Amino acid sequence: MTTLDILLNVLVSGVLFGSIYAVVALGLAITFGILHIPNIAHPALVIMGGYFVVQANRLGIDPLIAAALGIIPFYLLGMLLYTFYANSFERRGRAEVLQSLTLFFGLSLVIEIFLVLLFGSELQSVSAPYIGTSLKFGQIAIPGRLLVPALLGPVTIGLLWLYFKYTNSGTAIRAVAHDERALSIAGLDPAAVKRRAFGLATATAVIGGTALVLIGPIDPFGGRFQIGRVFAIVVLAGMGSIPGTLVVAIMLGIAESLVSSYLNPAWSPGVAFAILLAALALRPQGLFGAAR
Amino acid sequence: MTRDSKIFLIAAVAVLLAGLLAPHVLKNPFYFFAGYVILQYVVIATGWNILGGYAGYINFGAAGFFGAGAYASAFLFNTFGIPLLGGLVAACLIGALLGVLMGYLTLRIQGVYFAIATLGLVIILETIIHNIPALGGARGIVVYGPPPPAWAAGPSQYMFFLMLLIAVASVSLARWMQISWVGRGLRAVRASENAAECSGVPTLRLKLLACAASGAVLAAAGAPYPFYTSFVEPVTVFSLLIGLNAIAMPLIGGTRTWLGPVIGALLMASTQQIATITISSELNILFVGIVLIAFVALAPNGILGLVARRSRETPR
Amino acid sequence: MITRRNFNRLAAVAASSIAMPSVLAGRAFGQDTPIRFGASISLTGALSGTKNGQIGYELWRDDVNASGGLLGRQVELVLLDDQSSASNIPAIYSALADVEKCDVLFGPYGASLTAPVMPFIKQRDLFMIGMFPLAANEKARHDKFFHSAAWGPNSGTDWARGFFDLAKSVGVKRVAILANDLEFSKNAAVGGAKVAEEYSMEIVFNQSYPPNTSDFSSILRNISAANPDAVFVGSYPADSTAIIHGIREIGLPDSVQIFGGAMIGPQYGSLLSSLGPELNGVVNSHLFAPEPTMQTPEIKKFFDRYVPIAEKQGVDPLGYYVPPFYYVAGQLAAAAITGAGSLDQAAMAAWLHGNTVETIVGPAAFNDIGDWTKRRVLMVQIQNVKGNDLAQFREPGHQVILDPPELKSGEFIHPYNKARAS
Amino acid sequence: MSSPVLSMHGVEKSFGLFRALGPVDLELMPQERLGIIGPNGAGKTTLINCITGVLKPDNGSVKFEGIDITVQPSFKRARLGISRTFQIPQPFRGMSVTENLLVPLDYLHGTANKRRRAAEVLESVGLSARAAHPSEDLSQLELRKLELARALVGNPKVLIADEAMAGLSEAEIDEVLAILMKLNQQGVAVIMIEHIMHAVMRFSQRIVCFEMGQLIASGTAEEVTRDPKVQKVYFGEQAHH
Repeated sequence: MTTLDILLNVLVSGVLFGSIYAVVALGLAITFGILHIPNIAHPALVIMGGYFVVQANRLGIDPLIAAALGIIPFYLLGMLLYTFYANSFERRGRAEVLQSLTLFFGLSLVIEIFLVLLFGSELQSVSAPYIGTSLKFGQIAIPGRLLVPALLGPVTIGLLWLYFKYTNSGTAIRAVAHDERALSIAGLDPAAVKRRAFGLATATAVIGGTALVLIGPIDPFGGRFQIGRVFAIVVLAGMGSIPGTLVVAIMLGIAESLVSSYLNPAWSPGVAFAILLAALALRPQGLFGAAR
Repeated sequence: MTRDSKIFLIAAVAVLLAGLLAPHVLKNPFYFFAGYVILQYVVIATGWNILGGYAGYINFGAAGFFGAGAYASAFLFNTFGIPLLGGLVAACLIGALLGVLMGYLTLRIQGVYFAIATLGLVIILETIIHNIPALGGARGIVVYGPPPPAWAAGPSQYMFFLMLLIAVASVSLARWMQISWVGRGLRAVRASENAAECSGVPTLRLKLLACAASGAVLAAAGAPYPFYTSFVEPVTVFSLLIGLNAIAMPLIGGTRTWLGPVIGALLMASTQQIATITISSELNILFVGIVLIAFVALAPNGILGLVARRSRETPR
Repeated sequence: MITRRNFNRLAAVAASSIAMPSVLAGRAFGQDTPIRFGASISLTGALSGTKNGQIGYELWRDDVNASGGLLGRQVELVLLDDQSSASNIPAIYSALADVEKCDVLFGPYGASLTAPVMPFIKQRDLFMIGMFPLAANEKARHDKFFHSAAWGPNSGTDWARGFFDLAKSVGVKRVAILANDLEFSKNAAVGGAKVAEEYSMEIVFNQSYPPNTSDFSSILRNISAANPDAVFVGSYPADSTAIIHGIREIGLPDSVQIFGGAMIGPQYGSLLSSLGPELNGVVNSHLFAPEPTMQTPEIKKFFDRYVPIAEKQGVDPLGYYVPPFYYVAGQLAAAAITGAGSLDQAAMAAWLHGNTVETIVGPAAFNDIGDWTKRRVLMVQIQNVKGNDLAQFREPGHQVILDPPELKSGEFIHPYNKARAS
Repeated sequence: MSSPVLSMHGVEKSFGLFRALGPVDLELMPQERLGIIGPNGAGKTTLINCITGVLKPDNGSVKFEGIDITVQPSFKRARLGISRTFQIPQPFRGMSVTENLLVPLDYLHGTANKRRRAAEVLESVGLSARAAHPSEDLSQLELRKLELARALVGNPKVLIADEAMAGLSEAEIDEVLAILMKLNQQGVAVIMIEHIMHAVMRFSQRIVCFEMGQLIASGTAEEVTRDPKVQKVYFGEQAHH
């Protein structure tokens, strides 16, 4: 294998992982980026989605079909979570960001333990025909267990983008971020719109979970390692930009892949946060622009 | 000095005296092992609350500061033979520096970014430790501290008293910050940053001061840890449970005053010390998580808030 | 059995024990009360995969009690959960010694958890059987500490020496070392590098990776690019699986003669059966394998009783790695007590230093810091696995012992790619 | 002829492509009572944000007693003697009325007896009875008074009252005006930004009118009222309604 081959492989795996990060970060791009709800429980919800797929897979259902089946229940779960959140905070007046952070922090722990109690803390994996195979293009090998979840990223993001752009309810969600009053004047209930958006965000968790469980086995605590990454992506993507999420995620994937290959894999967990901190320190105005 | 301050001073001295006398009354060393952990959490909760409670900035990375303190004292002792006291000072400095750094990078923007950045602090520090062989990497460092001084009844009693000193010092600092211009300024910033700034409060500097004090106290809680366990490794000192407890204890006790975190820590840490030998770590975390959610959603001002409300509602 | 004590009980005991630390004072207790053995086990947390050791303790206790106890007294276990966290260890061992008033202590699992207990037993001059820590006593040099696991002397560097002996025998010159950034695998990697240097092998790749790594394709490509003759891996179950998956997808060069070393996972039934034939060719460390050179009636009897309990509890159905040595720990302590004729910790230690104990895994004798005088870490090559049936791993011929030579039960197949295909 | 206490020269501020203010030249003499009027979005709030340091102007300079303070942070300007109230009252919630006043006393130049000074100021605005109450319990008028008290407790040289009378009844407006007038007699220059025309006309010695970020008229109440430009944007607008 030549140096160039290795570089190409590094780039390809960066793109693959980036697409996967994008689908994991997508829900947060909606809750945090659009609704300004710092849902740090999203990665835990993603893992929960992964467990849903594992259980369905045990019954012989293909992970991708299981993901499709999970969308409705997770959508409903998200609406329920939003209702709880809104009842706890927004009704008391302005929702304090810091309190909701704490709430979601507690929620993520409860989800993790809930999974431990139900399924144990052992690793869980799925089986599917495309796991274990790989496509070869010359010296570049793309394993199926990475390719399939990596395709989920652009597909989901594309669908969501169309939804936000071309449907009334999608437009309403984007509008709620900017001007709640205008929405009520238009005869829409902002709370209902937000609830739907939160449901949608949570529904993407099951797709993110599918992506993760296809790459490799998951355990209940796997979400913790994603928190830094997903926030870095959402913030860097410019708060709520759906296509931006994909672009930034792929850039991050490549950065991690480069560090892991050419520096030392042991440094890679710090990459996302280092980039995030650097961005916060150097370009705060760019991030501030989209805040309320 | 106000009457309250006099009472506080007398109480602090009484607590320290009781700590000195305790080994002569309680002969069973177990109490001192368990007591050390409880006091360690009093310090952690107090340190967290300086920033989280007074200024309203949530720090998810308490374990990062704790771990930094633990590693600082372990490294200084093993490499240069610097005793724990020196390690404690160094830990405070490092904690303060880390706090200022985190604050400086994020506080100019919005509170939520500070919180997110602190989530990453632990991961970054852990990654750094893993990659520095002098700090033992993932294998950890064994620390054989000196034998306790002659006046102490034993190592556990000595470590307990040391942690008691740190706790009293931390709580005194937190109390002073709360009742002085610092606390008033921080509460003003929390209520309205603009109005505070226009009242002459140097908001950024004040927040950085709170970051530094909070970081120093959190790191101080970690400094004696290597001497307590004789061993430091990344997994335990950067444990999620530390970060979780640091938030949960003040929120449960009440974040507005210095007393809240103390009450929260005493309650929760004692429960957990008993639970250590009765329930599993998963149930332990579940318990803390649910209590946390319940308090945030239903009683945002903690136990002290509940007590205050009740006393206000009952006719005098 | 007193695993999870309830609060009331503990509080009552605690309240009544404001007196002396009982390991010192408790000897005065009457001859009719049971002898209490205290241990911390990792029922929960990262190390909870070792909780099946508890079955080893319990089978030993039942056997001792069935044969009349020790010194005419029955035997009782006090087990507390350390949640796999080193920070709990000091309080737990104080609870065992001072609240539960245990007469004999067993160590917690592994080096991270054992390190915090060493100053404690040294300061109180207590006897302890350690459970699986590598090189735990080399700094403290406590004369009353003994290992139940057969790591042998200088275990920090030497325990995986067998891997490099095999590598040397097939002319390996270039070694790649890969380790998870966790305590055990990092130790293994550092020790491995020392031995490789001693054997004048060139280390062409030496990296560690973060614990939650799930994709090894780029790492394996870099290893391949370094063109090694041997790949020494220190990994934990999740990453062991991911590495094996990665090799299936990416492959390793034909130059690699030997692959494996210190992978945790292929000792356990769940991983053996889930990976099945993909494990063929891996040479990995182990402590027991059901090969003719190791099978004895005693160990067979142990596993005959272990398996049904394990299946009922949902823990490792094979149990080759951890549980027998928990039984051994009990046997060592029992021999020391019987030999000393009392619970005097110094006399027990002295007896164990001077005598060889017949255990279910064979004879055990100790050096001055409690290491087994002879290293008996196995290097086992997984061979001829077909399908994912767990039962085949109970049969000989699938986990072939290559090292040490006196236990050798089959031939070393190399290079690795050839062994994989077999 | 005394020199101005506050002077702005060529001050401009834009948000993106939208120019919110300027360029503006404006001076305030010591002990002057200046009224600023203009429709919503005329740049009044941007102007005072540039004076108090909440915003930094893109161009131009702001001087206080001859010292350039254009890039000084707010708290330093407050320490020099520029003080303000907020359009929407921003009490320090969670603190008592007295404590609200202790904040500026803590951070501005050292005051010997803070609590006595706070009590004096509360007395002067008529909030003594509420001194120990939590600030969130106050009525709208009391909140306005607290804002004023907090702004003047540190003995400012310039007080900016940003719609300090919005939402108050006629009697209450008179009360606030009396406080401001008393303060002015003690030597404080007051800038009043107000939509309540009769109040601002009665109070101010000089009035400036803003429109689209530009200063379009300046003079006495009478002069400004008669100014055709002002009539067009202001009273003309009213005539349509």
